[in-house]
Amino acid sequence: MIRERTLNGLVLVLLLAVPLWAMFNDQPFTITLATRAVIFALAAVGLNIALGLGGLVSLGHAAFFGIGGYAMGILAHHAQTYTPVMELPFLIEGTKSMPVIWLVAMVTSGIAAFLIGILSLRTAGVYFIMITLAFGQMFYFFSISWAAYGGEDGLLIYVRNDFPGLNTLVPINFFAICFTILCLVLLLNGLLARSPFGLALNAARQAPQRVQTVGLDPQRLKLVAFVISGVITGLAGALFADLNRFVSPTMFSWQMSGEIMIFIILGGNARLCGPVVGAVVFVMLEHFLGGLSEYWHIYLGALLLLVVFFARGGLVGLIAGREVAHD
Amino acid sequence: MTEPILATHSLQKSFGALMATDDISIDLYPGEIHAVIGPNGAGKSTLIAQICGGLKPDAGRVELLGKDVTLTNTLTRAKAGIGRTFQISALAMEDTVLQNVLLGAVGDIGSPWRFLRPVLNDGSLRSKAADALKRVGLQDHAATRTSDLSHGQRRQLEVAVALTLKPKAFVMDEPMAGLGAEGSKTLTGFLDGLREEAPILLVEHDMDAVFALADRISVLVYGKIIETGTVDQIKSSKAVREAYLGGDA
Amino acid sequence: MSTILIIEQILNGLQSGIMLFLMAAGLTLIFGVMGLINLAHGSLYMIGAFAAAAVAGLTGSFVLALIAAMAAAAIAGVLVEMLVIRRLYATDHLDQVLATFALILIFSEGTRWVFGSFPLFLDIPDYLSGPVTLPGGIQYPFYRLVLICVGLLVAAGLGLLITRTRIGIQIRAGENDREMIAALGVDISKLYTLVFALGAALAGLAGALVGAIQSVQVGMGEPVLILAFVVIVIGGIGSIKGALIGALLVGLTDTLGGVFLPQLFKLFMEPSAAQSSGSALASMAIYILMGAVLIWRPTGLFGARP
Amino acid sequence: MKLKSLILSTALAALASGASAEGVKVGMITTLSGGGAGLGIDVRDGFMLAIGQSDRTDIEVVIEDDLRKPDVAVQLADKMIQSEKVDVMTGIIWSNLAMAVIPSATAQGKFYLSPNAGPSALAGKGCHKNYFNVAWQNDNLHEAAGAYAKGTGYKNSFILAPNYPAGQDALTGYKRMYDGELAGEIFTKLGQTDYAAEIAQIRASGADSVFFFLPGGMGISFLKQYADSGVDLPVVGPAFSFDQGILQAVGDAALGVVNTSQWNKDIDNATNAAFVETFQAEYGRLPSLYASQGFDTANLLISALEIAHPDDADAFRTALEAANFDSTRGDFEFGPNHHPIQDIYAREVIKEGDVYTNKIIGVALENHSDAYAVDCSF
Repeated sequence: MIRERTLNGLVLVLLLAVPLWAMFNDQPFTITLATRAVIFALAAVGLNIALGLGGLVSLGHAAFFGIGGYAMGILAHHAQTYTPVMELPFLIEGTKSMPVIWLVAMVTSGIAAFLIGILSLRTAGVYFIMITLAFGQMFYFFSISWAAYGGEDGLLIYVRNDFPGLNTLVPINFFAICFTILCLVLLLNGLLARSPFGLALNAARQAPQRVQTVGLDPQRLKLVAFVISGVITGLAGALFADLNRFVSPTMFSWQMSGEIMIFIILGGNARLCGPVVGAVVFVMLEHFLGGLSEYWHIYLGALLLLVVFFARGGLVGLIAGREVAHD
Repeated sequence: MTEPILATHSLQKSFGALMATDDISIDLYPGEIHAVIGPNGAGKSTLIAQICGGLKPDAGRVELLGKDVTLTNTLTRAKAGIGRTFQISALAMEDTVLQNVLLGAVGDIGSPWRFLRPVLNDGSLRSKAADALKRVGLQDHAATRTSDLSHGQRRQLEVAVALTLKPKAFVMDEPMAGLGAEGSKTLTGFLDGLREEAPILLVEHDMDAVFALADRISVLVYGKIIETGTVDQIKSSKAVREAYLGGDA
Repeated sequence: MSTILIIEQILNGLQSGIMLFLMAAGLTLIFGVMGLINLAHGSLYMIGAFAAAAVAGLTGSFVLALIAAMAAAAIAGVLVEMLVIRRLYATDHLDQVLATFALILIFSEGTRWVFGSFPLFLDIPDYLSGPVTLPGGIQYPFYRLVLICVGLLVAAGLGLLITRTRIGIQIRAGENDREMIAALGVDISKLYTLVFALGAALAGLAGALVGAIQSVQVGMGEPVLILAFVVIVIGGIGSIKGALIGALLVGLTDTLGGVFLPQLFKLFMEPSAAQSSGSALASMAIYILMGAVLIWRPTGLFGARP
Repeated sequence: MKLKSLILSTALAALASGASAEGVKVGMITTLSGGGAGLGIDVRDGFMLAIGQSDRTDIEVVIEDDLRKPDVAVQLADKMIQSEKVDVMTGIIWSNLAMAVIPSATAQGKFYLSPNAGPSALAGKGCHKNYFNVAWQNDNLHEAAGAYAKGTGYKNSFILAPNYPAGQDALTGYKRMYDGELAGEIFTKLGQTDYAAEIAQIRASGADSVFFFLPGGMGISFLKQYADSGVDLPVVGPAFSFDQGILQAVGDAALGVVNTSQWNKDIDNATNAAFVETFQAEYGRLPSLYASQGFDTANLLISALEIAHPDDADAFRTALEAANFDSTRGDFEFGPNHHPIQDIYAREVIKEGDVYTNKIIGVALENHSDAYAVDCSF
């Protein structure tokens, strides 16, 4: 058994080492793959704040992932066609600047998370799972028929967006951006979990009446967690769109929501690096099993079943054991 | 004469044909321990739920510090100063004992919206929590996972959380349950001193404790208060004797 | 738009709703009794359709095909319950989601491995095909009327089973209090397997019945699964009555929304824009319905109040 | 742990495979698993049949499964270009995946030969000198259906397609050639499987003909339900719902329906006859439209490779433009936007023994190009 903190460090070092190795060995695709894993991990870290800390099983996080993606797609699309996003009531121009796009992605997905959260939190349990799924599906079908931005075909961005001082077209540079963001968000997540807010949220998940009797509103705590969660997943969506230089309604699909959740369950629910481990392992399985057989989904399914049976608490739980209470 | 801290006036609540609380008026004055006793199913839990805001009465009022709080929810009443402990522990079982008490301390400062500074680095929250744990005698268990506590220790923890809130009135739902003779004695001693801080509405089955602590006792049977009085008055009450022993005798 | 057309569309909505009910009934029973979220329910639907197509191809008999569909789905259901699901009752919803998602992958690719990548052929038997003329001169496919009747019969049968039989009493007891029925001496694992098999057989039946007028292909189960979840959530989880009402609501909303929303939009938009935005809204309609129901009643129309 | 060693060994294998200096490397990204895998498998099999029949041994084809997910396709394209260092790419079935992959591949100097998807955005202003479509521009078969409807004298068509860009293009394509009235125009939900409501509307509309574009399982469902509804208006549609792969699943419901295609197995030329025969011998099934497109794509590639290596981009491009190969469609040439100029046939579904298949009944459009070519300049 390794301590969880050591494991977390090990995971991040490995995640950084592989692309660096790939860079020196001229394996740019390995870097792309690692970037994909990092971005998925970021999306799942976002969900983990709602799911792990707040106990909010959202099967609609693709909504935020997609909103982030479309924020990037729409802004960059207008920038590359030199048309304004809108002229009335005030002029909004497109942009190719990553920081601006991230900000827009985070704000819009935050607003969406607030609205979806306020309505969804009236329900609990399976109903919550399903109402979030319903909101996700609304976005999905809307994006499919939104002809102005490509409908099902999606939006293509010819060149990756700019980041001040870096050539983002170099794979390792874009990886570095994503990896840095992931580390910052993990740091934030760690702080959040230990903060008074995290403490109260954690208690709201386990014993909502208790939280009420100390004069705190569990619903409000959960709503704020849901918004933070949506903002992070939205940011991941913007990065994912930039990785592919392409957005499409599949980012909104319920399978996407399911995958984000599976990263968490696979890695370990409520573990700081659970989503990271889950996303990395999933991307590797997808990549390597895909080469083995046309019917690789069968192997993937069997492996996931094994995880459910023999690794309660996910892979992190398997390696680091039952979560030790914070000191 | 002083005003009661907490009072109910003619509370009524029925579930279908069952009258769970029937015209209950009960009050709690500064410095006193007012015990509510009664057989199982007498309506004690329903009464507590109405006092603390979990249930809306069909008729009647709940007053806290002279203010009508009947229409407010649990949250508002907690903020207004009701410190409640639960019969079936409502604690964050996966968290440590210290974390549970810290939650009370966070509730006491009234805002959970502090996101970045670890709660353990906050000296004032920490000392408040440590203080409360010490008072109930759980200081050695601060790092224990709550689910690993014994039944009695959980009761103590419930009380500790309520302490951090510095409430105007305590409402305790069977704090002695599962404590054992020794623990029960310790807690009795502790509650005895606590009444000076804030009065206690004590719902309790442990008669030794009740007789040792209560300034007044109300007896609740089938949703009605059949008698209110001092320990001696209750001990000698015919109505109480009938209600309690009637079935057995 | 003529009255006849409106009536015909309502019939269509009823028919699609009633087929959804067959899916949703099993799902809601399984959830109600065992507290299990079974994402693989759509796979059982697919297995039913494939088994029906295979048997119909071999024997030419539609009735045999239906029986095969129910049997195959029930067997698959029992296997799944005994090998996988049984180990998950004690765990939280998350493990169930992951495990049943894994089952979807295995079933889908397994089916493709056995039957290939192309859709299979399954057709309505001659004695059920073609239109009939209803009172008022409505031409309506006979087979769809049969579907409505079969669905209603199953609904009635389920209702009787739940309210009148010993097993039904056990099922209802299981929904209310799991420990209780174990205490009453009911063999709970047998009951679970039975409920799972029943739910699976209903899904298989739906797959075969619908497969005859749609396309029997890998992946056919997932869209229906999502709809069935919408249905049981609208109706209130665990409630057969809720599943029936929910299914009809969803069927009618989906069908009528697709027809009338574009017409409605044409009143104030130019035709092709109205057609496309009307269709867009129609495709979201059932999710909007579900969201609205849950906001109004957080545990569905007939769900247990917390 | 088994899993670990598995991953390690494949990682080592990935490491070992470097870029090849000699020969030609072709990257094929297509859909091989999940729903819609049948099309990708046909393209792959047709393509590999032609490669196997050629006498060149220096063509290496790297095949990857895109799962029909655009983001996966983009990743695979990055992999093909960055790691595999392929010279030519091909294989994509779906327009939305094509839009995600092709522009960036051609922008990075790769040649792309499309065996299927031909979105309008890549045929007009967005055309590229290194992008060749060997199948059709997406609108073509719909235009042919419109032309057929016009030629047959239909005056009042009811038209329907799913509500997504290719569906909207389909209706636009039909209307471009058809000049009668429209009894109704409906966009259905993508992935819809029940068409009772639409069929009721068709019945009530007073139309004299029906045009539909519903690819994959949607078309199967529609045709079965339409046949059972008692509505007996003539139906016309593009070949996608009447292809060899899915026709068997539609069954009798498809008999007699007219559909448009640039290829059929009875097109009378030696190449086609040999293709149909060898494909059947190799894979044990009749070839489909998609198989023929894969076959033609490979032969086009081989013909150009005889002249120049893709490293010599200009010469290789000129060789591709010449389209000097024997197509299963007979005459084949590229228009100015590198999309085919070809005859498009009207076919009718018939039954040969136990097998449902198509028979050509006429030419719907002769030497047809596409509407977007005028907007294209390299």
